[in-house]
Order: sequence, then C-alpha cells, then structure tokens
Amino acid sequence: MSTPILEVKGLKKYFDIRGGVFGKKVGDVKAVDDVSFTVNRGEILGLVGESGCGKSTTGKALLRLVEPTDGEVIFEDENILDLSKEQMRRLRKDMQIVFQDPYASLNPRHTVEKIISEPLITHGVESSKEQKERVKELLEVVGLEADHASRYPHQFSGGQRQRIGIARALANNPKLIVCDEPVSALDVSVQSQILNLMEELRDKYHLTYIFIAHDLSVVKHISDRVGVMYLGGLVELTTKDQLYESPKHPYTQALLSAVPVADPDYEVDRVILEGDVPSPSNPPSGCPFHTRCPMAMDVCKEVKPEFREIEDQHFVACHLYE
Amino acid sequence: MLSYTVRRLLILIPVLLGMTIITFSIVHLIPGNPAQVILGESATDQQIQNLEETMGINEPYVKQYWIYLTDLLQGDLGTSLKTKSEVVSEIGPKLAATAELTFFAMLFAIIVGVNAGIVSAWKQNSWFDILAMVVALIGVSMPVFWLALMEKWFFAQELGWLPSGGRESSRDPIEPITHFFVIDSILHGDMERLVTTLKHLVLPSVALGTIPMAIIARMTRSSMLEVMKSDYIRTIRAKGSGQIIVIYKHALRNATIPVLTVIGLQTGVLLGGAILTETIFSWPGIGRYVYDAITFRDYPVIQSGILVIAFIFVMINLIVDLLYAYIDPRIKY
Amino acid sequence: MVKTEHKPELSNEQEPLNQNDKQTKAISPWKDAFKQLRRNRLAITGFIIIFIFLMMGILAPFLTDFTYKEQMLTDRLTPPNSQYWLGTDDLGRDIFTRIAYGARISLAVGFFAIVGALVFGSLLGIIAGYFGKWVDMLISRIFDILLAFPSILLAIAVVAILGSSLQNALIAISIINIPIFGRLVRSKVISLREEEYILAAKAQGLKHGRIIFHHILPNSLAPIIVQATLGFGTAILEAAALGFLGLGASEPDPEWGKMLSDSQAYIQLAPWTLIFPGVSIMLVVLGFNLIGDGLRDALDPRMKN
Amino acid sequence: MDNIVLELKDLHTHFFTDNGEIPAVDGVSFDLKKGEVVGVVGESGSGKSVTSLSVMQLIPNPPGKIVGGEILFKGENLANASEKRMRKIRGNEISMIFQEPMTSLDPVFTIGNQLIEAIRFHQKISKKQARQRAIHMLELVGIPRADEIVDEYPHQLSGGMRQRVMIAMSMSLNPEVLIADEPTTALDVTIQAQILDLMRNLNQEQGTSILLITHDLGVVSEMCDRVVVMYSGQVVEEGTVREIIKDPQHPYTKGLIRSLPNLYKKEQKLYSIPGTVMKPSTEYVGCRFASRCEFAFDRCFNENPDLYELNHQRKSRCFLHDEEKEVGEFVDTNTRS
Repeated sequence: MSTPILEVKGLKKYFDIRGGVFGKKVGDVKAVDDVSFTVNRGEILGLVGESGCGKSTTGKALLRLVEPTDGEVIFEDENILDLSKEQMRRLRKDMQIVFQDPYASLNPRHTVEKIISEPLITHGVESSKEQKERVKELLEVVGLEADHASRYPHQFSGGQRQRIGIARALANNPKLIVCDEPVSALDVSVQSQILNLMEELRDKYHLTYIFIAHDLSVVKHISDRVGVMYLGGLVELTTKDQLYESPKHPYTQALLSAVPVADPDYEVDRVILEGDVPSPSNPPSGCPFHTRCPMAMDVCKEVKPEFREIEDQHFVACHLYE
Repeated sequence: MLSYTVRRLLILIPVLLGMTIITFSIVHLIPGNPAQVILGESATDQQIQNLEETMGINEPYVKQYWIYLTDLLQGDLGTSLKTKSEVVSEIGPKLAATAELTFFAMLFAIIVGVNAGIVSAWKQNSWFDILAMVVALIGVSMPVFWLALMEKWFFAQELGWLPSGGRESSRDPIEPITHFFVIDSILHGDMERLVTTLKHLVLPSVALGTIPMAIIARMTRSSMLEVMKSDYIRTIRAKGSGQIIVIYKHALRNATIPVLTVIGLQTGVLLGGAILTETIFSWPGIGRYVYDAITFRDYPVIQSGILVIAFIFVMINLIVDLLYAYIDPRIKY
Repeated sequence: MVKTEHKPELSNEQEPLNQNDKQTKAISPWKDAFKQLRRNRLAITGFIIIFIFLMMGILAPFLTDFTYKEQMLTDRLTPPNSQYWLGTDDLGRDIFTRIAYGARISLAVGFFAIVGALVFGSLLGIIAGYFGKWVDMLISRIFDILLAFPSILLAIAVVAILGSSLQNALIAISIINIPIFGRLVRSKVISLREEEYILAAKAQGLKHGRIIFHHILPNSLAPIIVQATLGFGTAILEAAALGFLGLGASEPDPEWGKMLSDSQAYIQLAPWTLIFPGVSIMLVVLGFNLIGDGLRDALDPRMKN
Repeated sequence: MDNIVLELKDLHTHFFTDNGEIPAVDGVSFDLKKGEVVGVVGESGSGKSVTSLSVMQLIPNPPGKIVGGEILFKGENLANASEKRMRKIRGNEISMIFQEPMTSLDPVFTIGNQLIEAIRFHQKISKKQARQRAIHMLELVGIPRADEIVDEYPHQLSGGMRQRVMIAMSMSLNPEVLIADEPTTALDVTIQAQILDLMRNLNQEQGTSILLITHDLGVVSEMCDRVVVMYSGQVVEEGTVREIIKDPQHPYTKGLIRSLPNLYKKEQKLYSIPGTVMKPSTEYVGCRFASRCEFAFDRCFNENPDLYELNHQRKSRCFLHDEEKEVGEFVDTNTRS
C-alpha cells in the first residue's frame, strides 16, 4: 500500500510577466513554488486550496501539460521531466487527467465514440472492431449506455459529460489519474454520483488519484491524505483524519473554520482571515501567509518556513512548530 | 499610458519600413527596364540613360532602396514625370482637399451610423430596426464608385440640386490659406463662399461615407445588444437607473470600444475609396492625383501617393489605439 | 401506495436525458448549423441571388442571341426594349449579354482570389499560431505591413508592379486578402490552443499532426467559412474597383466595373448603361453578405447547449 | 402577519423560446418578514434566480415574462407595477446583489461614479455629499483606503472587494429588502466567510430583510432563519432552517442533504440522487421529482402534488403526506443505511 508511485521534488512553475516598452521579462508569477510530496500506489491524495494557490498548475505540471520550470517528477522510478517529448507522449497512457469543465474538455465536433477511441488509436489499438468494443465497455463502466456513443457532447448533461471525460481517461488502463476539480462544475446531487463513481473505479482498477479541489468537504470525503496549498506552496500535508481533526497550520485552521456547515447546531469557532490572498507575482517575504496570519511572529516576515515532518506523516511549513 | 504610446510607436517602425519596401518595389521592381517602362516606347536612349542614372538603376537593389529611404527621410518624394515638379510640393494642397473630404465623410458616417445603431439596438425588431438594417446591408454591398455615379447623376444632373464636381465654383476661385476650404472661407469671413463650399462637399462626402456608415451602424447595433445583455447593465438597472442613463452612459461607452476599431479601419476604406470618389466628382485631392498618375503611368507619383495615404492610415489607427486605451481603463501597460 | 422495493443506491445509475431522451438522435454540430441555415430566410434569399447569377454566367450563350463583343453600331445607346432587355452601350453592345458574361468574370475572380487567399492565409496563420515564437513574430509583422495599406491601394500597388490585366488584378486581390485570413486563422489557432479539449488531446498523448488536423482545424473552420463567404463579396467589389480604374480587365472583356467606367460619360444620356451593371455588382455582393451573415448565426462558435 | 415586507403569491414566470414555453417559475409562494433572512435553495434550473429577478422585474423580456401571480411589497403588487414605479423601488427599497462580482460592475466607470449614480438617482443631494456618502458606505463594508478606492476602476479590485462594493452600492439607500443571488458562489471560502459575516452584520444592525438565493446548504444553515427549497420551478419544501436540515420532509430535500459530504461527520459512502434535474415544462403533469424519487408511485407520475401545510409555515409538496401512516414509513427511511 505504501510504495510510492509518484514522487515530486521541488516542483516549480514560473510564468513570465512581460511588460515595458520592449515587452521583455519584468518578473514572474510563481504559480508553483517548490512543491514536494509523494503519492502512494492505490491512494487518493487530495490537494486543496483557494483559487490562485497553484493546485491546478501543479496537477498540469505533473503531467507536463505545462512545462515545469524546475524540480523532479519521478513516476515509477523515472524522472519524467528528463523524457523526450516522444517518450513523454507514450507515457501519457499511464498518466491521465480529468478536467474541471466537462464541456470545455470535450471536442464539440466529435462524437462520444471518437472522443473515447482517440486515446486508443494513439496508443496502439488499431482494429476498429476492438475500438468499438472497448468504447462500449468503457461507457458501461462509467454508467452510460452503448448507444450514447454516436452522440455529441452538447447532447449530454453536465454529469454525463464528466462521465465521458472519465471514460476517456480510463481508456488505456492508466495507473495514475490527476483529477482537476472534477466535480466543481456539477450540482450537489450529481456531484455525489460522480464522487461515488470515482471511488468505485479506484477500487475496481486499482487506480491512484491526485484529487484537486477547492471544496474541503469533497476532498475530505474522497481522499486518504490531503495537502493544503497557499500561494504556490504546500503548507500542510497529512492523513485526512489528522488534517481535519487537528490541523496545525494557521491557514489550514482558518480555511477549515471558514467552511459553512449544513448543521444549525454546529457552532464553529470561526477565524475570519482579513484581506485577500497576495498576488503570486509579488509574494510577501518570509512566510507567504504572514500578511494574513493571526499568529504571525517577527520571524515569519523574514524567513520562509521549511516544509518538514513534525509528526509521523504530518508535514507543516510553519515557524510555530520549530 | 506613456509607455504604451512609446511601444506603439516602436512597433510602427518595422511596419513603416515594410511599407516603403512595397512602394519602393512599384518603381524598381517592375518587370523589364524600369526606366523604359516609365518613359514609354517613345523614349530616346538618352532619356532612358538619364533616368537610369537619377534612379540609380544599375546599383544593387539594397543600395537603391537605401537611396530611396534616405531621400524619403529628407522629405524627397521624387519628381513627377508628367509635370516635372517635385511631388512633395504638389501633394500638400491635394492632401488638404482629401482630408477635408474624408473628415466630412467620416463625420456623416459616424453621426448617422452610431445613432442608427443605437436606436436599432434600443428598439430591437421594430420597423426602424428592420429598415435601418436592410439599408445598412444594401449599403455595405454597394460599390462606392457606382453610388457616387448614381448620386451625381440623380442629385446633380437630373435634379440639379447640388454641384456635380469640384471643390468650388470655377469662376470664382478661393484664395487658399490653409487649403481647407471650409476653414478658408470662414477665415475670409465669406459666408456665401462657405455655403458654396459646403454644397460642393455634400455629394462626395455622402457617397464616400455611405459604406462606412452602414458598417458602423451594424457594428454599433450588435455591440450595443451584446453590452445590454451584460451583468453590469443588469446591476445598473437594479439600482433603479432609467433607460437613458443605461443606454447613453453605460451601454454606449462600453459598446464604443469595438466600434472605435471599426471606425479606424473604415478610415482606410475611406482613403482607398477617395481614389474612386474624387475621380468621379473631380475633387482635386490625392486620390484623383494618384488616379491621374495611373493613367499617365507616372510611377513616382503613384509610389508617393500610395505611401502618403498608407502613412496617414497607419497614423489614424495609432490614434484609435490610443483612444482605446483612454476609454477602456482595463488596458494598462 | 408506496413502492416497497427501493432502487439500489448505485452511483453509476443512468442519468436520464431529458423527457425526449428516446427521440434524441445524434445531432452533429454541422447538421445542426445546416438546419438553422435552412430556416434563415435572408440567407436563403442570398443563396437564390447567387444561384441566379451563377446560372446566368454558365448559361450565358443560351440566354441571348448576341455575343458580348458584338457591336450593333446602328443601335448604340438604345434604351431597354424587347430586343435589348437592358439596352445597349455606346458601342451598341447588348448590356444584358455583357452582364451575363460578366457574371462569369466576377464570380470567377471572387472565387479564385479568395480561395488563393484562403489557402495561403490559413497556412501562414496555422504556422504562426501553432509554432509561435519568432515564426509568429515574422509572419505577424508581414500581415501588419500588408494591412497598413487601405486594401484597394495595396491592390493598385500590386497591379502597378505586375502590370495591369485581369489576371494580375486577381492576384492583387488575393494578396490583399491573405493577411485577413491569416490573422483570423492565427487568432483562432491561438485561442483554440488554450481550449481545454486541446489540452485534453495533448494529455491523451496525441501527436501534433493529429491535434492540428482532428482538433484545431475542424474547430477553426466555422469562422473561416464565414469570412470566405463575406470575402467573395468584397473581392468582387475590389475587382470592380480595379476594373473601374482601368487596372483590371481589358477591352472587350465585359467586366462590370469596367463597364461602369466605360459608360461614365453617358450617364445623363443613357443611365441604363450605368444602372444595370451597378445593380448586378450590388446584388451579387448582397447575396454573399446575406449568406455570410446567415452562416455566422448558424455556426456561432458558442455552441447551443 | 403584519410585518411581512415581501410576499410572493402563486408567481408564474415563463420563458418563451424557440423550443416552446418554459415555466421557469411555476407557482411559487412564500413570504419574507421584517428583519428576517430567508434562504431559497435549489440546484441549477430550479428557478431560484428567476424568482429573485422576477421580484425586481429584471427578467430579460423577451423571452421571459411574468404570466401570473402577485408580488406584494408592503401590500403593493409589483407584478404589474409600471417601469417608472419599479425604478423608484429598485435600489431604493429593494436592492439586489449578484453572483458574479467580476462582471457585475461597469468596467469603464470608477467605483465612485457608479455608487454616486445610484445614490443621486434616488436622493436629491449634491455630488459632493453623494461622494461622501459613497466613501462612508465603502468604509462600512470594510474596504480599506475607501477614499482612494472610490476613484479606482473595478478591474483594479479583487473579487471579494468587488462584492463588497456591490453590497455597499445596494445598502447605500438603506433598502428594506436585500436580494442576494448567490452572493458568495464565485468567491473563495475564506472570502466567503468575510462576505457572509458582513451581510449578517448588516442584517442585524440595519434590520434589512434578506432573501438569500443559494445552492449551498452550508451557507443557508449559517445565515438563514427560514428556508424555501425549490425544484424544477416549484417550491417543494418550506420550514425553519433547523426543520429543513434536521428533519427534511420532502424526498428531494432528504436526498440533497444526504448527498452532501460533511466536514464533521464520517460517512462511508455518499448517498446520491439518481438522474438530473428535470427541466421545467408546461406539458409535464406529474410530480417534478418523481423520476428520481425512490418512493414514487403511480399517482406521482400522473398528478402534481400540492404543497401540504404540515405546521405553521412548514410545507412539503409530496403525496406521502396524504396519509399519516405513509409519512411515518417515509421518515423511517432516513435511518436506512
């Protein structure tokens, strides 16, 4: 259970900011800044954070859908950042992604059949009979009907489209799937259908997920371990029970307390953070959270806290625990 | 804003250089011996040789282009083959004539086009909207020179309401000061002449302005309709603001942004159309100057005329871009 | 009565499509657009106009007893009558015949000029948009330069360089339209590159070629088709303008712009010599504009949901 | 009953599209009392937003139109009020904030300009006074450097700040009713907490009644006194927030609450309601939820149940309430695994 399938070390993704008279580089947006974690075979690792924290960019950088600026991504003992474009292209069979917007991620001019069979063609399933069989099988696996294959994406509801996206990701029996906010665009009653489906598929095909979301309850529900991101970096990473029962980082605490609970009896000791998330193009010195942190100390303004293990399996980047 | 202006100006440099390469080609790349082509069949060897020397035709192209460019920078636009005088000295008054015509044509196009577009959007699917859009559709489909011919025939020749050509009555030429006759008549304090001048402007401006007017009306309408659907218009209505404020203050200002681009581009169409319209209305502007040059194969004049018009067009687009940044605060550099 | 047995709480239970699920057949976006186009009365009018002129051009020899260069010198400047439906010009040529033959020229010039511009423009646009960097810089600057000229002026410049003939006018019109298609395709490719389904295709491990030909190209087709249709109209206007300036077709070709130019002097004496060729240009351009507008509505990039 | 400020009676708002008539709001009734916060909950397509826009007469017309029912604002029926009368009410007596703070402010005018315009439309005060008032309102909603922000453009502010500006704008004339249409949906959770806190304070300090439209039961639970649950254009359940969340009566509400992942409860597997929301239709006769309901029986497919009044202001639209026995059985299912 605890053999790592993916190890991420010091992952960075900076986007250039261009400006001035000649449009030359004047700075960069540190979308992902030094992120490290491991994912074990068969587990679901959740990544949560607010918009702009870099969780989605991290997910895409892992698959080299955006080229990382620096770092290592070791997938099954191989640093995929060293692979040539062609080698990487072949490896995509094993590493898949499910996108947030189930409509935008399906080509509107292709039938479901074509959408799902495309990865099959690309990775060597040549006979069209085999493709048809597989498409049919995949549709059934995700809870659609075989005769949906000839339809176009715009003829489906949001939940059904997300099922198509999942079927496509499953086409070549991948080992790892990055789920980039797969249920954020869906209504509550459909969201639970998709969450349950994803759990079932994980068990059935021994999949590993990296599950990215901004909804803490969703992440809690599905994940085994959870990482919390803020302004491009991980601030806390531990098992889900640890994280939700005794969060260590002040940001995690504030984030958890901010979630409205559907229970009128539940009295939350709410920490309301002041101000907005600073811009990743101009992050604060020291700890990126010190500008909003209710417990900020002098050292926080100067020194960036290290992301380290303070208890077994519990990583935190905060000066309070040094 | 300053940095943006400077950057826009810098981007212009390669564009202006590229333009000169194209106009350079007009004289220097015509197949055969350019001097021969320019002077025609009847030219003597001596004439050809002289021209070859002044054009530097035996030099490599790069050097010829360099000479052309340095001449341009010194304000030398070449010499007309027909009149043997410097193009630069001939072109000034003609430019003023064209500018005056274009200005009034654009004024007509913008006033009528923008207002028709607003009313159409406001009263969507009303009889006015349908009529205006049918007229606009016909307007964009019309060849400008045909419209000019028809106007001239109907209003000048059949009905005799307006003069059929020229900038002024030939019996009584104006003493030019700025070469903008409307301004000159005012400067002379001669109201009668002002009326005459304006009368001469009506037909060519309307002919020239009709197509841009139609395009502006269509663009204004669709842009207004788009803006009217936006969230912020809903907010403004939720505040209780009246229809007039919603349309003329908020919707119009937002809708102006795409319309401005169209206006900038249409100025180009107008300047191009001037060649045809000025010919038909004997308007002594730069368009007619180029047209005459085409007939006489006066290559240096064609070359400089095209360059000058394109230069003006580029400058107008620059102004439009800067206006853009002024109207839309989201554009920051 | 309460149903006692409850359905199993299976998550991957079929979500029913809406009420009319059973009737829902696969609706291809292209077919959908076609259906919408057929309902658009203005677009249909446009198709009819173009069809009539196309037929006039093709069947010209069968429609009249005259040829376009035949001069009936005794019948010069005859007003429209039963023999000369649209009258005759100053050389006694039948105007209807010349307009019918002229339809061939105008439609052909419009078609070939735009197809040429479309091919070269799209190619350059795809290269610039897909590969980006300095290739994009170079191509985009060339487009900027070409677009810095008012189009008719650039056409005049090109014809001035190449010499005036119908063929060169066609080339000139093609050249001035290249940057229009080029820019359109480039911006479409760039915006598509950011689309999530292109990213999804990349995530599947699809090769460049397949991404371009199966994903980017089909999805950029709609605006290209619209622009091309509107472009036929503009190209015909531009050809007529060049003809009017004497930079296009030469004697005795019945090019509509040239017909107008030739008859200018007879405007008061014989207005029909000017009215009919002009109306023909206008109708054909209007036809293409109507079709273009209809196509734009039908192929709206924001797909109906 | 006398302190009811807003009452909807059998409101029908239909959209007339190429594909036929869509009854987006199909007979909705509920009321809002002075100083009360009422939540209207529903998924997309339930008609909750259309209901709120109908109150303001801001339904894009065409295609939308109020075709029946009454909207009583302090006794005056707004459903057939003139545009002129509505302009007096909008922003002044009933104001509204929207979901998308990023697009809800005019991008080409300064914040101040938009605030001043709203104030001066309803009150004849000088520009200078209006500006002072605008700055004061910005301070009130917790905007730092209000005297500078007032001259900035919307694009210079973050989403949370823009939503504060929207709230400042809607509160600047001290309206009796604030309609908030998914005010925090587009915001991050920490920013959402700030905005909800602000709205709660306004409600308590100014006594403004709030109609809160949302899909988030968590937000409802935090903010509201009473809740109206909508499904496919109709109200399916109504009650106090405690009743709705602790003891839901309608199968849809039950399913909705059970399918919610909860931060503080351990659950093995989420419940999920099969299928998707039925689009409202004029032709359909049965219960709108029947096709997804595990308790549905023949009658549900042939007849649309009425809202059963179970208690004072406690209503549910389900045939199961017809017989006591069935309700009992029904409640039982709650504990079923």
